[in-house]
Amino acid sequence: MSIAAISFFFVCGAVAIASALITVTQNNPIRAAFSLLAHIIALAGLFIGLQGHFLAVIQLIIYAGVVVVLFIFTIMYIGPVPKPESAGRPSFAKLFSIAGMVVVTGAVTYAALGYSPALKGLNTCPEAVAECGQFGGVEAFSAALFRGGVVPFELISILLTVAVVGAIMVARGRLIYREKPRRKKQELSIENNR
Amino acid sequence: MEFAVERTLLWIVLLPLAGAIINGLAGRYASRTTVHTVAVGSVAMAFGLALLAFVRLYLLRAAGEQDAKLIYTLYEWFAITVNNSQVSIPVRFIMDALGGAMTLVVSGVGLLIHIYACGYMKDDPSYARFFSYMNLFMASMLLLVLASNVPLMFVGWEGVGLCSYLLIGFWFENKSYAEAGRKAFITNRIGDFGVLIAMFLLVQAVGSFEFETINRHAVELAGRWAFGLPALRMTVATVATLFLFLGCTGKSAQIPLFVWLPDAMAGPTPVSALIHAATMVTSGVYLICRLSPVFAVAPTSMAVVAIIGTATAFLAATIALVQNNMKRILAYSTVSQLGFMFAAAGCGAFAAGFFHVYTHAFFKACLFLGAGSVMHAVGAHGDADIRQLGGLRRFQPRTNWTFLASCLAIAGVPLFSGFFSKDEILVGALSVGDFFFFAPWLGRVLFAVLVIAAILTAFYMFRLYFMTFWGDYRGGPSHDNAEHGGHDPHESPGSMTWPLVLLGVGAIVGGYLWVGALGLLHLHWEPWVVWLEPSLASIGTEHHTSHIAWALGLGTTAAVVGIGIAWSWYARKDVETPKRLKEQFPEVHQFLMDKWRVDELYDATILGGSRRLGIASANFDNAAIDGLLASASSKAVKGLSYLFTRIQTGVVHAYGAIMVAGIVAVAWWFIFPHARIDVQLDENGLARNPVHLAAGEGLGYEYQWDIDSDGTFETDWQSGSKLEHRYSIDELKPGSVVIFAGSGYGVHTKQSKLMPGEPFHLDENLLGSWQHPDEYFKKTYPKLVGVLPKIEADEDGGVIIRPNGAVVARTGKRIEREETIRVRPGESVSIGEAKLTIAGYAQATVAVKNAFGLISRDSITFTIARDSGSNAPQAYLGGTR
Amino acid sequence: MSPWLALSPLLVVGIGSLTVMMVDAFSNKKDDLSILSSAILIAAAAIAGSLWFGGLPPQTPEILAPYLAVDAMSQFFNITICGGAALCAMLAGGYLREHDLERGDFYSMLMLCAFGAMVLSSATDLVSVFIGLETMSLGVYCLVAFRRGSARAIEGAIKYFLLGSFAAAILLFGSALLYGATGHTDLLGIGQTIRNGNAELGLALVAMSMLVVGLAFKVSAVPFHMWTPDAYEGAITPATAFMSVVVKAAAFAVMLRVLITCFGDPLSAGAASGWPPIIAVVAVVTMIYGNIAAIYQSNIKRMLAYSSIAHAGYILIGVVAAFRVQNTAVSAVLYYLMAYTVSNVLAFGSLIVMGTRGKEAVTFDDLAGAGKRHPMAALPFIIGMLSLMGFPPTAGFFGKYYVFNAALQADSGMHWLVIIAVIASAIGAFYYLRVIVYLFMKDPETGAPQAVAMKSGYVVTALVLSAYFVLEMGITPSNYLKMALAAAAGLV
Amino acid sequence: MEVQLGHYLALASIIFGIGAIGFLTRRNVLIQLMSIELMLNSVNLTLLAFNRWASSDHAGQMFAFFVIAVAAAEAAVGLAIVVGFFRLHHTVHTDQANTLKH
Repeated sequence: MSIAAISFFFVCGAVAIASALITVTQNNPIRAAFSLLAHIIALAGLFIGLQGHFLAVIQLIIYAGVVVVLFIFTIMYIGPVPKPESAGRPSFAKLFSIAGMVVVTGAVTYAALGYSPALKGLNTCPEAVAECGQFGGVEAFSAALFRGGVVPFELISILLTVAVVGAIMVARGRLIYREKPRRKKQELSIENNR
Repeated sequence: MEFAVERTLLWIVLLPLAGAIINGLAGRYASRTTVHTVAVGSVAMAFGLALLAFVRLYLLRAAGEQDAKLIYTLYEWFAITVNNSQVSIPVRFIMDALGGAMTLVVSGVGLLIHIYACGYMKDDPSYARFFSYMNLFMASMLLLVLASNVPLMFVGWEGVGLCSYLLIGFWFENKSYAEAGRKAFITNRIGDFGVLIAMFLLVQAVGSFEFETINRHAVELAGRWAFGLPALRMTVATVATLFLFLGCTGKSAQIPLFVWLPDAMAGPTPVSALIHAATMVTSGVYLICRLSPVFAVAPTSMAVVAIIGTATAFLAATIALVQNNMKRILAYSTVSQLGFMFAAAGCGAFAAGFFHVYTHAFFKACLFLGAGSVMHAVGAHGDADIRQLGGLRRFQPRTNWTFLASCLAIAGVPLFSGFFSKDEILVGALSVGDFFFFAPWLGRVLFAVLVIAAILTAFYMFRLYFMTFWGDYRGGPSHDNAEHGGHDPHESPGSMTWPLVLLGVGAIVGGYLWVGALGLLHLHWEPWVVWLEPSLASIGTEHHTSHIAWALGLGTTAAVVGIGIAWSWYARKDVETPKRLKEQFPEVHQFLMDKWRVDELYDATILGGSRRLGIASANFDNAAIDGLLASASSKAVKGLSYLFTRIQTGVVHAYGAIMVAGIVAVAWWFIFPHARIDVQLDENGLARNPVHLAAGEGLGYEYQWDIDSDGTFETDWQSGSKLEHRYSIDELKPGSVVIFAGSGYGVHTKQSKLMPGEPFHLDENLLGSWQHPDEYFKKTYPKLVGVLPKIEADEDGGVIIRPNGAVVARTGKRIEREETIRVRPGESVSIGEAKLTIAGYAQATVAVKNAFGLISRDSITFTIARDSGSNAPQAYLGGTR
Repeated sequence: MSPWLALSPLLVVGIGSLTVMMVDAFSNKKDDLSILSSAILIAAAAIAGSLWFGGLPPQTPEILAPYLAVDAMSQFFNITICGGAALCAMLAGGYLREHDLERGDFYSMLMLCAFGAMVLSSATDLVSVFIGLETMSLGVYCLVAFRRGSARAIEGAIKYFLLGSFAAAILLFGSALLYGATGHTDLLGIGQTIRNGNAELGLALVAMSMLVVGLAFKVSAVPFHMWTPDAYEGAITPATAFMSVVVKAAAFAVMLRVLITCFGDPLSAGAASGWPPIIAVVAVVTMIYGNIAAIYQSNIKRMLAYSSIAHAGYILIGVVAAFRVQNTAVSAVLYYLMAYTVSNVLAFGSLIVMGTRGKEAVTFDDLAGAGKRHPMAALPFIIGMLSLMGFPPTAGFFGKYYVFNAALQADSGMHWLVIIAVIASAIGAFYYLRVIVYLFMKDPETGAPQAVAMKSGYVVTALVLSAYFVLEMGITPSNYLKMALAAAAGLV
Repeated sequence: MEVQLGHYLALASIIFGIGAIGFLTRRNVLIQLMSIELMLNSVNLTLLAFNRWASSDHAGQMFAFFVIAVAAAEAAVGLAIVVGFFRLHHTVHTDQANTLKH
């Protein structure tokens, strides 16, 4: 493996981790969204390193082109959020969550590092074979997708319908602005607002 | 189509159900006449059909078919897989001798009470709802009685509980009534839990739910350890019957679940009479009789039943002494009488217990209905205080006479029905004898307590009677009642009094179905016992003439004493004493009239003590049982509920944190290895040499074994999770006592290091083996029964035994009483029928490594037996060191 | 017969939902949509039934086979899911009109969710599991948020959505690791690889823990249940009914498939270190927590939410038992799900009936005395409560009965589990009974709003149907158990 | 040195952990959604990595493809709910959603 490939991995990996960290720590959602974009691009780079050429493109188109844009639109729609997140002392629940997830993902990382690539009973496509050079490319991928994966592909269409109908169902319609969030102390026994 | 009598069994259940549905759905729109025509008509038809079926059954028996029963199978209800075979549960009704008798009682008394209710509930706005519930109750109760298998019976069992609950809360305008209903339901549910568990245990062991099959396999049940755990030292029969009895305590209001019944009197009086006196509450006794063969092979459970029954009989009677509310007295009296029934069943006198169910149905229903008639007369709504009544015999002659007859019956006055049943219960307790081999004196104690309870019964019943019907009318309940205010009490309408008369007649003559009680007079006409014989088990006790004489004598005395005291205190006081008497016997008069002396006498007698106990119990019942069991436990559950719901803070982050806790726990489970070591044991809880060890398996586990737990592993990491090893003497540790106790009792092992000087405690379940080596011994050394040898550990892993009078022998040679012997590891001695040996025990350890390279360990200790095949006295002895 | 016929229930529901959407766009009379959608769903259930009993196609199309199973079990779930969804659509027909929420997208979304649930319950590949799960979940999030002007609905939705997406991501990561550990994404292949010992076991263990977490979330097992009460309370009642019925059934279906097909080998399903012990612990905690927490509730929907948590606990006992006596246990779980479906529709439907516009019954106090005023409307409520309580002879009794029996058959070590379950269900009587107490034995406070029974043919139909099934499954349970057994045999 | 499969997996699980912790600690619902996207992305990376080392078929890549599609749908629905939430509460802080509890 060439030095270039190795350094490409490390650069992309470092960018991915750094931008992920920025995303989750940033107070300003716009900045978070942009660092998510950076993360996605870094990940696309890693995909190329993994011979996922087609997926790298898809990643850019869908994530960068759709998801991040959707986020930014929403952030713009909502406008500046009046109250920044309080920087008070972290609650027990948060510390516990952090510790728990660190332990769990640590275990996964530990298991992953001990993983031997020569998986028993699996055959890797040798790079010398001509078709294998195509692995992950548009042609090979779409052939696989439309030959073997057509059923989930069709199921995805229903999923997207759900997303469209659902988004309309929840977010369409009259805007009911209330000056103060409705917060009644006592139990609302009978509720009949539309 | 040919008329099949068997089919009537179905209709006996369906007719009241149809009545319930019709009245429940359409009753609101129908007239009162229609409603009670449907309700009473359906029950009357059911009674008629029951009579028909019973006659058929009787004819079959008369034709010589000893095991006659009517069976009607409707369809296969459901099937379950038990131990890899399908068990089919049909909807099947069966009427045998026991069920036939019970059906007649239920439908007959039910019919009378339905008729009574037409008058009693005349003015209630929810007339149709009431009768709908009542009919539903009849259907459930008849289903309970006629069901041929446990699940079907359970439908009825739950159904009667539901109806009872609905009817107790019928007058829900009063909040406490609804609470009472709920209490009844919850208490019953606790009992139902017992029935469900017992059901599962029985089907697991027998492979069928049919009562008949279960009864046939009763002996097998007694020979098998519950849950397959010899360590529990309880047989399936014992555990299952104990759980069943838990159900019975709930349904039949026994200690500790009796709290609901007195509160249940909140319901309308016909309900109290039908459900809470005559039928539903006796279903626990019925269930025990149904499964009597299983109970009969579980002496421990029988003892529990008898003790709880007797204690309830006594405790409830004492509480009844101090009550003033008519229905509450009757309620506690019911609890007490149910205690009598359970005492009888526990002593193996199933026929007597069930006979009391039958007589009790008459006189207690009559008493309740009489109380209802009184309340109706004086305008009391559910709570007639006897201190405000009196002299009603002038206004209500019919009620008076029937009430008196029933009081005489319940008190056990000779020749009234209660006399026969109570007498038989006392005989049963007295002659139970050796059946409770662990406590041969128990029967006599129970007898004594029951006699006292009988005195109390006679006393409080006649206190109730005299205060209500004798003396002068004290003006009725204090509350203003426009309808009754200023009026004198009046006799109730015919629809109410005629059932009273019929029940009263039953209370008088019902006992003659059992004339065997007069066996002393050489009358051998015992229709009841003969009739029930095929349905009930026998524990093989004999009724000696002396037992019968004692029971007869003390039972009658109890009735006379109780009534006499009540008469002298509550009847005499109100009657104007003739002056002549006063002049002639001034001392006597002074004695009787002087309040202080009466009190002194009162205090001096057993009644005084009981009375104080009664007050204490009533307070305890109110404060502790009610407060603790009902109120505090529900508060505790509510408090727990409050605490539990606090984690539901409504904040997403808290939710996330709790999820993380779950994730960590699940990940921990899968990432860390779990070493678990098991050893194959024989049915006595001993391992056989060579020993088969097995470690818990898991994905990617490797195992390493340390056979003797000395810290060095004998094997390398290997993938096999099983190991077979023959232990040599060097790998064993000394100091385990193994006791083989006579066949059928299993083996008792004690695995411990036996510290020097530490006494060795014997397992109580094995006492029988220790004590009765043979009949010869019992006869020769009767005084030695009950003595145990003294066993202590010594310094070198053995034990020191001092016979202390027990039969201890080594190699066939009896050890003398005061001698002390040392039993070394590897040696054995016999004690009575049991054999005691000092065996070696071994400890094995396994280490487990999983795919992550994490390691965990587990050890197990076990005693080793040498031979697999034969039972008893061949323990592996570890040799003499 | 074309092998593609096997897909027809799925296609009917999918195309049906689009049809409903079209009709919605061009029609003003929205409550007809209730008839239309429930008719389509019932038709799909009927097709599934006739496919099943008329003989399944001999082979599944090659492209379909790896992703969706067309075995007896999937047809069973098609019937249950479509039936449950149809009943919920009927409930919505009455509810939406009464509460002035008539919007047709509810029905199309309901059907799309049912589609997702059907995919999920017959998924045999991690890909189709994930797609089915997301189709169903995303739809249900929207159903919860349906009353978009209500703060409570949106709040329930946002909590459900956030936690649900988190759980889905964990499940997905587990799936990815499982793919890495075995080289397969189809459940059967994964199972075989693990059984043959060719899998990378460290990764497989981690994957197993993540899949267990993700599945436990969907069935709302403690401690992954936190969303349940909030989402149930916030959603409109027909949507709550849908969640408790369809979503739960599909989640258990996929749980059974994944645990038994992927991790059914004796080591993964071992009594010492596999999934059965941890699921058993989860079941115990779930039963106890659900039952006890329900006691404190004053809101009936919330109470039913905790009750559904408790029921998930009972069902999990059956799932645990499947590691030893697969057929008995799986059939018990299937029967339970069917019984739970009809009982719960009955309970929620009765709650809907007990409220008209502006007087929707939500708390126990709202119900005070309603049984006396509207006895006919209270009757189904009682039957539903008795069934949920496990009262014989109702469907709920046999559901519990079979599950407990399966547990007893599985392993003598599971006796304690059954004893705890029986005690827990005894506690359950407390709060189910409370409904009956309020219906019949309480009078409303003076001046308090009184629930008035709704008059709606749709809701009444749904109630009559579900009450019929609740009673029939209690009176002749063996027919349904045979059905469940036949379906369970389909699971390899 | 070689870039091994283990390196990719370690990278993916670190990103997954960052996403999870972000989800669990942030109150801004938009950032929580982005954290979920991070988690899904790390799954994609895992899938591709495995597929690269066992490239006899495209199973992993196909799975990743579907994950991307689902992620987009999830974002759409999630953001719709966020908009609905914002309309009522004028905030995107999830701690404000706490009327349903106990």
